[in-house]
Amino acid sequence: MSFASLPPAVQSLIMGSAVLGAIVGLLAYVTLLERKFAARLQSRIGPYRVGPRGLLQPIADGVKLLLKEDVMPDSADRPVFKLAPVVFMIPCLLLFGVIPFAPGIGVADLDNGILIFLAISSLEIVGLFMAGWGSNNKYALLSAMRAVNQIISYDLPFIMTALVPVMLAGSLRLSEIATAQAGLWFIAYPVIGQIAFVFFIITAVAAENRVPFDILEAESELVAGFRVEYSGMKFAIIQLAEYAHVLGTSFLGALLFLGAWAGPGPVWLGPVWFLLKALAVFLLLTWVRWSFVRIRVDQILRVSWKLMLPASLLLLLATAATIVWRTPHA
Amino acid sequence: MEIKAPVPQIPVPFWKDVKDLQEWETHHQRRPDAGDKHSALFEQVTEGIHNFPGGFALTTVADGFFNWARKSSVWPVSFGLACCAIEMMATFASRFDVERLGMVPWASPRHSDLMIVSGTVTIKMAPMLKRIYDQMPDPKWVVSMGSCANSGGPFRHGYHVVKGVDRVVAVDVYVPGCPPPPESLLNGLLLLQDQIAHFRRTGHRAEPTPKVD
Amino acid sequence: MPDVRALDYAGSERLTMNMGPQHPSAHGVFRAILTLEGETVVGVDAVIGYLHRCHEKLAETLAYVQYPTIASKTDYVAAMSSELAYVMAAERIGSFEVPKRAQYLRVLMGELQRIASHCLWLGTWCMDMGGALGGGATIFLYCIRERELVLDLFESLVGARLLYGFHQVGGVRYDLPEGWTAECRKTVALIEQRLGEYEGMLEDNPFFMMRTKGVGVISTALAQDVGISGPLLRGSGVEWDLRRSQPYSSYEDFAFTVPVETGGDCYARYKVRMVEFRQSIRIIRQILDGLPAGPISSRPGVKSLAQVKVPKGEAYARVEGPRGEVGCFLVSDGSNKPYRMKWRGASFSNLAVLPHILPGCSVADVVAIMGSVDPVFGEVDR
Amino acid sequence: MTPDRARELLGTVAGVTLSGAGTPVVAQVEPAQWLDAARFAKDTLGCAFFSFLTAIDWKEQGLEIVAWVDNLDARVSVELRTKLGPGVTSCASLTPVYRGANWMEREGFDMFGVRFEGHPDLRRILLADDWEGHPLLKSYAVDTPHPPYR
Repeated sequence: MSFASLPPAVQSLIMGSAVLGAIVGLLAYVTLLERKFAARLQSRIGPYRVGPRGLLQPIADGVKLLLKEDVMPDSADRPVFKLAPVVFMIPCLLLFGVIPFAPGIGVADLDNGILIFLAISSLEIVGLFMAGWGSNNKYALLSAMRAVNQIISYDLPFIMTALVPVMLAGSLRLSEIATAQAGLWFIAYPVIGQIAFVFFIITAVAAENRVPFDILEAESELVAGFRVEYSGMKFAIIQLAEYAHVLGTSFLGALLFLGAWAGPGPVWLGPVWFLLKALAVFLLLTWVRWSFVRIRVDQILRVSWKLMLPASLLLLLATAATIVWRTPHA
Repeated sequence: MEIKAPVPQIPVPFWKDVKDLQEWETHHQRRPDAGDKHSALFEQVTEGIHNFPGGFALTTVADGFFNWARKSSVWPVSFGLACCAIEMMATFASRFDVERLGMVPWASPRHSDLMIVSGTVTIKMAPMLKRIYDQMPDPKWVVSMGSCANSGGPFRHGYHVVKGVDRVVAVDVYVPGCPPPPESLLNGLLLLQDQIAHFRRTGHRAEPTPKVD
Repeated sequence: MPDVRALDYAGSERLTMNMGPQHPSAHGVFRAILTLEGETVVGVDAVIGYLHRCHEKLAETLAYVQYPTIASKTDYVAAMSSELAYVMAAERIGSFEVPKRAQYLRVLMGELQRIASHCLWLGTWCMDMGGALGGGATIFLYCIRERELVLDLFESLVGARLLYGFHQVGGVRYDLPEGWTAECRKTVALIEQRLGEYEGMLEDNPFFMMRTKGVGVISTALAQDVGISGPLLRGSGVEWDLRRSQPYSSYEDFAFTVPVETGGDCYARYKVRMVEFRQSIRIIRQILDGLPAGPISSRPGVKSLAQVKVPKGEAYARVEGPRGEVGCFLVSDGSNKPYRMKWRGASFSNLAVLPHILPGCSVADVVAIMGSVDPVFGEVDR
Repeated sequence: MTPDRARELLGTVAGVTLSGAGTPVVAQVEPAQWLDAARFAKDTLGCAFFSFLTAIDWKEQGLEIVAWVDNLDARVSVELRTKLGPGVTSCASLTPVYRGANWMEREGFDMFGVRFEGHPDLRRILLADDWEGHPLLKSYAVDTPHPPYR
């Protein structure tokens, strides 16, 4: 009895569980990767005492957070406070549901995959706002206000930029966008590809609230922003969800611009190539994060509405013009 | 003839004569014996497993694993008080890099396990310090860094100085020095890790290291 | 900066937010009770005193030979200049001679200390703006790396890294060990080279410029009125450097320029301090080239508490520390202890300017301004 | 403006006695003229820079207030002093002239109990509001206990 002969629902279930397990394991080690990478940037060593070369560090962190006391502020809005990490986590993990990891491997390869991806990606704001509101803490409240501002303003350019590869490939289906890059990765597409990739990185950093756009968790101003009151496992869930969101966006970037699973070697190496490319995008985001100072909330909004949005619209127009120009007319 | 066993002569500890140490003995905070905040159900279940024939193997292994996890990721709250805070920052920085041990300084006390009291605690600051300590989730530890936090140090006789942070919160490790160099603080942190490794099943803690300064 | 009263419209809901005493950018134990309207600060109540360690009262109970080590704990980031202010005040009352070599050594240590202190300022300031989990931390760690090199020099000289007890009434306590000058030359050369890297990293970064230019402007009149000093005053367009205007400890022997910027904002303060880095290196090179031989103290080493007796009188000694005018007003009644000591911490006056400039800024600017003021709370609260 | 010129000008102000030579110019002021002397120093002598203000407890002779101001362009320092007299704890505030006197006078109130008349916000600054006594007075012992931590 082969996998293909199983009923579709069971297939999805098996595939979903496999992807979920793989992603959660990956997430833990992505945190370690970031810590090691940041340490190297800062002429440090980073974790290396816990397990061989620090490889057990994420496990130790996870187990410790699991064992910590779960503090709930007296004046918190209890149901909202409890629900927020989960609401935050679900869309972040759901992102991986629409990503095809190789031809035929993936939970759901939808016709409008990228649309779903972008829609889900914006949903994290709900959990974030719930966390900020439910904590009944002024830092968290300010952070939630900032978050709503920022995410609304950066989702638009983010979507515009993500539409460039869609136009180039002529499809909303993620697997078709990937296969459309068989000859030429979209990052190598003359001029438009590079500009779009730079825009994608900038807007991705902003949409994921990482430095220099991390005004909503700004340590030096708002202590820890919306998660200031969360401890123990809830805090771990929020951290994990943030990393999931970053990783999901990295996968999207690798898929949209870096040719997804295309690479030398046998076909079964495809997912490995995809993972490596996604990690490269992730490290690029990390590099940006650890080299810039944060900017102010009004400046962020100004950059978004006055610079990024018109520029991405122009880019979209330019892409459309190029496609029309290069398409042989009948 | 009856032979009497020699009565063992227990020497009076030398600090019984020192006024300051007597004061310390009476005033310093101790950890509550009850250990950490665990529910009664949790305590019952773990006790039950432990007392079940052969169950001790499970609890011991689990304890070992949990303690390893706790000691491998001790997150200090970034909380500087005075001169020692500068040396604490140097300890967190590139040359000494406590992140090797898995320690990441966090800004919010809710995310942290460890408070490094780095500097003089004044009477105005003591309630704030207590509050930050209370905000940290259990299990939590305190390292008293420097002479001022240990005993008041050179400012001990000042009217506004608390004679040692252990009058406010219970301390696990005392690091002597004015200020302790980063090597010294690192040693204290390693001692703390050692101590966490001996955290017992019911949540009771090992005795703190003897007071050095 | 918007007018405060213009923001004060009726019917708005205001938020009172507490920053500190435990706050990542409190630089110690500062507590600012901010009244916010949205993200804009409309009112500030600065609460200090969380580190009040009774310095002035303790000085009345400690002898002249004891107190310099405690004086180093006022401005603990620049312990050398704090000690110097105290011993200079005592020397002024007693008219004690200080040998030329000791004076040069004092200047040498003062300038090395300025480099170390400014390194820490740059690091913590960038961390305030960049976040402990972001680019700011990277600059912070780079700066601390350079600071460690200077601290190594101090450690090989005095044996301590942070609080030294290097000065004594009548001179200094330690002479340079063998090979120290060569090591010092190497260190300052390395730091000079790294300074260029920092400037490249910061000034080529548009985000840094956006955060600092035009933020927290202190006008010249306000600066003088409140009595801020050091890089803040020079950043506000006043050429006032005690090393130049009232030379002490043979500062008149050295050539250096006093940087002045007229912007008055965070960027101007940054510029002033970056030039000061280089000028300190310049002074250090001059000292190493022309260090005179001779005794390092006009008085014997410390043996008893009553050794130093200062005649009746009073004096005010001011020193240009890294944060500005560090002053010690000493009143002596002829015994081996001062009758009264007033410590004029540079940070105390510098911090007093905050309630005047913060209203109208956003919350993010508060931390940038705090960092550019560079307070040390040992000196604010004393 | 030179120190000698400043000395000459200050000599014309009522209630001012000069002592010393060179810089700083030490001016002993009558308590009633305290604010006027400061205003004169700022407006006429150009001493715009406010360095510090403090007090000295001369035990039975009472408190003495010391203020130090500078003319940064001419590099002239003026030290203003006033003896309040035994038992007097009230003095005019310099805040209308120098904004920097605000925190300095709060500290003076905190440490010596001097009531600065006309100060906009005279509260304790370093110690907590519920503190008893004024520590820098000579009658206050350095290790006076304070509950609850002592």
